Amino acid sequence: MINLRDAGANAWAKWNKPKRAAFSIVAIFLVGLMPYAGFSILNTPISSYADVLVYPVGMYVLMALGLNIVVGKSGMLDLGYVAFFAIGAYTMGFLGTHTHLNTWEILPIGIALAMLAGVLLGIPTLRLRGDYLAIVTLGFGEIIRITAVNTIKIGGPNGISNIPHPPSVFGLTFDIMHPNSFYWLILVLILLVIWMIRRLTVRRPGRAWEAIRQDEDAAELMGVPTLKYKIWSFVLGAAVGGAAGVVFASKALFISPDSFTLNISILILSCIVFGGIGNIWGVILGGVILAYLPERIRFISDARQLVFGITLVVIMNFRPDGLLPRKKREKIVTKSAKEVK
Amino acid sequence: MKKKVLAGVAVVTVALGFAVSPADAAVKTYTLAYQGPLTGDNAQTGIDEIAGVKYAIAKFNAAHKGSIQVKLVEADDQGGAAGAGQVAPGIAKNTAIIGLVGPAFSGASIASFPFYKAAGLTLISPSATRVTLTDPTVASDFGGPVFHRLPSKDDKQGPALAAYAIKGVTAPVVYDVNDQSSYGVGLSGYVQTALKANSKVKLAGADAVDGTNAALDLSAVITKIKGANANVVIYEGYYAQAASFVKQLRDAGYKGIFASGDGTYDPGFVTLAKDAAEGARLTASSAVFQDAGAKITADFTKVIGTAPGTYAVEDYDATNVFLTCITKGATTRAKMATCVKTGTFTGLFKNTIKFDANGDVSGTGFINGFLVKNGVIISAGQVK
Amino acid sequence: MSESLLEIKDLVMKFGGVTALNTVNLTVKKGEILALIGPNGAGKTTVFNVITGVYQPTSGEVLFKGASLKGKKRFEITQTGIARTFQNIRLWGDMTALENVITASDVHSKVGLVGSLFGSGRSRRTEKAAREKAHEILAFIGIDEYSDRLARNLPYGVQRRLEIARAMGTGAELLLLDEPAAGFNPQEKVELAAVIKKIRDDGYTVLLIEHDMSLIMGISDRVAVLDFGQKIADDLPSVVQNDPKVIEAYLGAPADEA
Amino acid sequence: MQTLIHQFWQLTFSGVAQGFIYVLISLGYTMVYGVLRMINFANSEIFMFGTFATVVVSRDLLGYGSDSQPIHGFTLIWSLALALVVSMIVSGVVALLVELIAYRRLRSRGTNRLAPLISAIGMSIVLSESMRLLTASRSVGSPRLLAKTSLAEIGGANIRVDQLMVVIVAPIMFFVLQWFVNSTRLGKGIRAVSMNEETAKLMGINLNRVISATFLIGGLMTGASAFFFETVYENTKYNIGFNLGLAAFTAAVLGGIGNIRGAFFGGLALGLLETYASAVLGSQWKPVTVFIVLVIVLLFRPNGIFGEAVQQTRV
Repeated sequence: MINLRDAGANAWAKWNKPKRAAFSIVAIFLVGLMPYAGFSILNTPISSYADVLVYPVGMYVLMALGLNIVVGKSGMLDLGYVAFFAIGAYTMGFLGTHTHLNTWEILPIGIALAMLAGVLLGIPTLRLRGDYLAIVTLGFGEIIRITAVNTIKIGGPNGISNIPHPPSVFGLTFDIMHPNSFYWLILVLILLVIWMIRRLTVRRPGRAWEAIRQDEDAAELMGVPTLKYKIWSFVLGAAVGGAAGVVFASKALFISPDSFTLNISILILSCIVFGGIGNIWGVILGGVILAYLPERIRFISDARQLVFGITLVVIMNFRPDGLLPRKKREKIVTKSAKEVK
Repeated sequence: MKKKVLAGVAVVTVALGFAVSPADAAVKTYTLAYQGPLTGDNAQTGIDEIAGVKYAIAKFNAAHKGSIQVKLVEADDQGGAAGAGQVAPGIAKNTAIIGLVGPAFSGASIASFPFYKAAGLTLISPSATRVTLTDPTVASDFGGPVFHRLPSKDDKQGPALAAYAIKGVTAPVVYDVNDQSSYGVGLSGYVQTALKANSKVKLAGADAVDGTNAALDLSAVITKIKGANANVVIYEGYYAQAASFVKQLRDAGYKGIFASGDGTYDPGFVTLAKDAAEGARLTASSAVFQDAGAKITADFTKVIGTAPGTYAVEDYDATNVFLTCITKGATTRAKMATCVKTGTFTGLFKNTIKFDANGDVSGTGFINGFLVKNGVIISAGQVK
Repeated sequence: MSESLLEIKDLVMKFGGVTALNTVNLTVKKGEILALIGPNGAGKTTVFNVITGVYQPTSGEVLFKGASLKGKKRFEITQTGIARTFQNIRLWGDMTALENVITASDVHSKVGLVGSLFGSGRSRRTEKAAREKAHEILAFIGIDEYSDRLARNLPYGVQRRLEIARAMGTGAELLLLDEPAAGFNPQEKVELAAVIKKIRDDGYTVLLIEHDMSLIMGISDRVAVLDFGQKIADDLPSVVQNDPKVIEAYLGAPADEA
Repeated sequence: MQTLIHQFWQLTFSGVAQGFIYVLISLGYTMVYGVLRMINFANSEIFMFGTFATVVVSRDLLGYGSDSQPIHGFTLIWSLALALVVSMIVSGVVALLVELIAYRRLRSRGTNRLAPLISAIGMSIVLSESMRLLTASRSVGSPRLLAKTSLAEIGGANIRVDQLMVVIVAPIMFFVLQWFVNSTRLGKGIRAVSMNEETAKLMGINLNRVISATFLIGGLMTGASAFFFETVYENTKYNIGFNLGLAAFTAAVLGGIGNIRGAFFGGLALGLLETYASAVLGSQWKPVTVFIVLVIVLLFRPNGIFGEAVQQTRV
C-alpha cells in the first residue's frame, strides 16, 4: 500500500513557497467546487447531495477539527463535545428569534458563550485524568441536552423554530435554495481552524499540548502550566463547536434537543480516531467518510447503521492509528545536509 | 492483482449504483415517499407507519398491474430535526416524488417545511399532532399550504383524554406524566389545562420521564403517585413506555385508572403490558387497523410480515389519498396539490376524508375512547 | 562558592505509616556538584520529588534562593530555576530532540496563546531565538547531530543526555540529575562525568543522585549520604568515603549495581 | 421533599433493588477496566443480549406465552435458575466475542488507547443494530414467571418478591466474585495483571487467557444483571443497554473504576441517588443530579470513592 501520508508530506517538504501557495489555492478551489460534483458517482440517493456537503459532511469535519484540538493535540478524552455545538445552536436559535441580531452578529456571541462554558467546565474538571474526564464530559453533554428539554423558555422538547438565515454577504444568498453558500461558509470556517491549528502547533501552545499528551507529569515538571494549556485547548475546541452550532441553526431554521445527543459526540470522536488522530488531514478525511458514508448508502436504509458499525471495527483493527496517522516522520534530510557541510 | 482491483471496483460500482430497470412502456410508474424515523430511538414508530404505507401501495400495485405502478422512497429522518434537515432537501429536489406520507413527528415536520413549501410537495402526516402545524397564526410552525394531517390535534385530544380519564370517578385525584418528547409534552399541556379547568378534579402532581430510555425505572414516580393517593394516572407518550409504566404501576399495587393518548393506542400496548393493561383507557381519532376485520388484518400481516401497529390506519388512509389522486390523473406535484386540497376521499372505515384550508381533516375532530378489556382494545364510543 | 542556593530544612515525608524522609537537612551551595547517595530505598528520589513539588512535605520546608517553595505548583518551581531529569527516562518520545528542549525553554516565554496566534513579529523572533538556544544546548551536551530525530528513536545514551539538555533548556540554575549514568558502560560514564563538570563550569549548580562511586568521587565537590530517610553524612568525598557509618550502611545493604 | 420524607423506606427499597442491578453491570465495566485500563463501551450491548436471553428462555425454550399465569414451587425455581444461567452464558459469550473482535488484535499490537475504544463503539453499534434488525426495532416483553407478590410492608415500603430476589441474590453473586478474584489462581492472575501487566507477564501469566477470563466474568455478571432486570421489568429492546450501561458506568466511576468494591458501593449509591433525586426534583432532572454529584465526588476524590490512586504521578 502506498504511504499517502509520507508521500504527501515529502512532496510538500520539497516544494518552495510559491509552489505551495499555488497548490493550496488550486486545492481550495477544487474543494470549493465540490457541490457541483453531484452529477457523478458521488451523488447521494434520497438526501440532497449539496445539502449533505453542508450537514453532516462540512459540519462534522469542522467539529472533528475542533474536537481534535482537545483529543488529538492535548490527549484529553472528551465525550461531551456536542454540548458546545448545542450551546452555539441555541444561542443562534434564541437570539435569532428574540432579538434583531443577525447570524453574523450572533456568531461571535455563540462562540464566546461556548468558550465560557468550556472555561466553567474546564476549571473544575480538567484536573481529572483519562477516563474520569471522559465520563464527566459525557455527563456535561447530557446535562446540556436535558436542560434544553426541560427549559420551556428555549422551547423545551419542541425546540426553536423559524430561526433566521444569515443575511447575504459578498453577493451570496443564504437560504434553503442555496446550500452552496453554507458550504462555502463552512469551508471558510474550516480553513480558519486549519490555519489556527497549524500556526499553534509549531509554536508554544502546540508544544505544550504535545508535551501534555505524551507525558503530563513530565510536562508540568518541565515548567508547562498544564492546567492553563488544557483549559485553552478545551476552550478553543469549544469555540469551534460553538461556531458550528451557530451555522447549523441558521441553516436548519429549526433546532430541538434531539439533534444534540450523545451519539453526535461519539460520532465526532469516531471521525477523529478513524481518520487519524492528531493529524489534521486524517481528521478531515475521517469526518468526510463517516459523515458521507451513511448518506451514500441510504438505499440500504435499514442496515446502514450496521454497515457503519462494521466499518468502524474493521478499520480500527487494521489501521489502529487511523487512515492517515499522525506524523512520525523524521527530517533525516537536515542531518545529511549537515554531514555534507 | 490489477484484475482483482478492477473486479473490486466493479463490485463497488454495482453496489453503489442504484438499479434503474427500464420501465415497461405501457406501465406508468409514479413515486411517493415516506418520511419518519426508520432508525434511531423512535424507529419503532416509523417502522409501524411505513408498514401501513407499504401495504396500501402493495394493494394498489396489485390492483393496477400492467397499467400503473407506484414506488416508495424511504426517507429516514430518525424522528428529529437534524435528520429531517438531511433528507428533506433531497426529497424536495427529487421531482419524481409527487407526494409524501409524513413527516411522522412534529419537530421533524417543522424542520422539513421550508424545503417542501419551496418545492410544492404535498404532505399528509399520519401522526404529527402539534397544534401549531395547522395554525396559520403561528407562522413559524405553520405547514400550509403543503401540509395536511389525519390525526386529531393535541387541543382536541387533550381535553378529550382528560375527560375520558376521569369519567365515572367521583373524586378524581389525577397524576399526569409525560415522556418528555415533543408529542408527550404538547399533549400533556392540553390535558393539564383541561384538568385545571375542572373544579371537581384535583391535579395531584405532574412529572416527566425520559421516553427514549427503554430501560425505564419508574419507581420514584410511582412512589409519588401512591404518596399522592392518586386514583387516575394519565400518561402522554408512546405505547412501549406506556406498557412498562402501567406494569410497574400495577406491580406496585396501584389500583386506579390508567389513561393514555393515541401514542399508546396500539395492540402492542396490550401485548407488552399483558394483564396490567386491563382497564386502561385510551383515546384516538380512529379505530385500530384490526377493527377493519380479521381478513384485511391477516392480509396485511401476510403482505408486510408483521401485524399492523401504531397509526397504521392513518398511514393506510394517507397513502390511499395520494393513490386515489394518481388514478385521477394527478401525476405532478402541482396536480397532486390541487387534488388533495379539493378532493374527497374514503378512509379504511368508509369514513369521509376531506381537508380544510389549513390541512386538518374538516368536519371531524372528534375523539373516540377505547378500553382494554379481556386483552383487547374495544371502542367505548365518542368522547363528548 | 559559599552562597547557598537551595536549603532543605527539617524535611519529613510520610506516606501513610511509612516515614520516607526523617528530618533531613541539606544545603546546596551555588556552583557546586553535590552528590546524594545511599542504598536503594534510602529516599533519594523522594528528596527530588519534594523539591520539585511532586509531593508536599509532611513537615519542614525547602528554600530556593532564600524563598520558600511551599505551596508552589510544579511548573512554578521550574520557573524559579530548578529542573530535573528522571531515573526512568521520561522524554516526550514523539517530539524531536530539539523540540524537547524548546518545549522546556518555553517556561520563560512571554508569548501566550493569543500572541502565538496573532502576534507575528515578537512571536517569530522568540521562536527563532528559542531554536538557536536549543541548538546551543544540544551542542553543549554533544548531541546536536541528533536534533531532528524523534526522542524515542534515539540511542539510550543520547536519551539520557537529552534529559539533561531538556532540564538545561528550562534555564534552571539548579539541575537535579536522577541517576544520569544508569545503564552506562565505563566509557560512557567517563564522557558523562566530563559533561557534568562542563555544565558546572558553565555556571550551573548540580544535585546528583548516583550509585557509581568512582563517578561520584571523580566529580563531586561534596557528598551527602541518606540511609533509611536520614542523612548520615555530608562532607567532602574523601571524608565520606572513609566514614564508618557510611560503610556500614552500604555493607548492611550493598549498593545495587543498577 | 414531601415524598422523600413520607415515602423514605419505599424509595430506599426500590433504590437498593435498582442499585444491585447497577452493581452487577458495573462489574462488567470495572473488571475490564482493571486489567485493560479501558472502558468497555460494548458492555451495554452485552447486557442487552442477556435480557433477550432471558426472554428467549422463558418464552421460547420453556414455552410460556404472554397470557400464561405465573408459576410456583420447584418449577419456578428451576425455570428462573435456567434463565439466569443462560443469560449469564449468553452475555459471557458476547463479552468474549467483543474481546476477540474489538480488543485482541489491537492489544497485541500495542496501539494508542483510543483505537480500542472506537472499535468497541463500533462493536456496540454492530450488536445493537443486529438486534434491532432482528426485532424490527420493537420492544419485546417477556412472560411473567415470578408472580410479583407483595411479601410485607415495612415502614410503608412494599417488599415485593422479585425485588427481594435481586436484593438477596445479587450480593451473593458479588461476594462469590470477590472470593473468586481474591482466592483462586485465575483470580489472582487477574489481580496481578490489573496491578502491573509487565510484571504479570514476567511471572509467567498467560495474558490472553487472563484477559479473556476477565471479559467472561464481567459478561457473566452483566448477564446476571440482565436476568434480574428482565424479571423485574419484563420488557426489553435493542437499545435497552444504552441508558443502563451509562448509569452503570457512572456507578463504576463513582465507586472508583477498576475497583470491585467500588462497583458495589458505586452501584448502590447510584441506585439510591437516582431514586431520591427523582422524588425530590422530578424524574426529568435525575440524570442531571447524578452527573453533578459525580463531578462533586470526583473533585474531592479524583479516583472515585474507593479508587486507588492508579493514575497518581509515578515519578
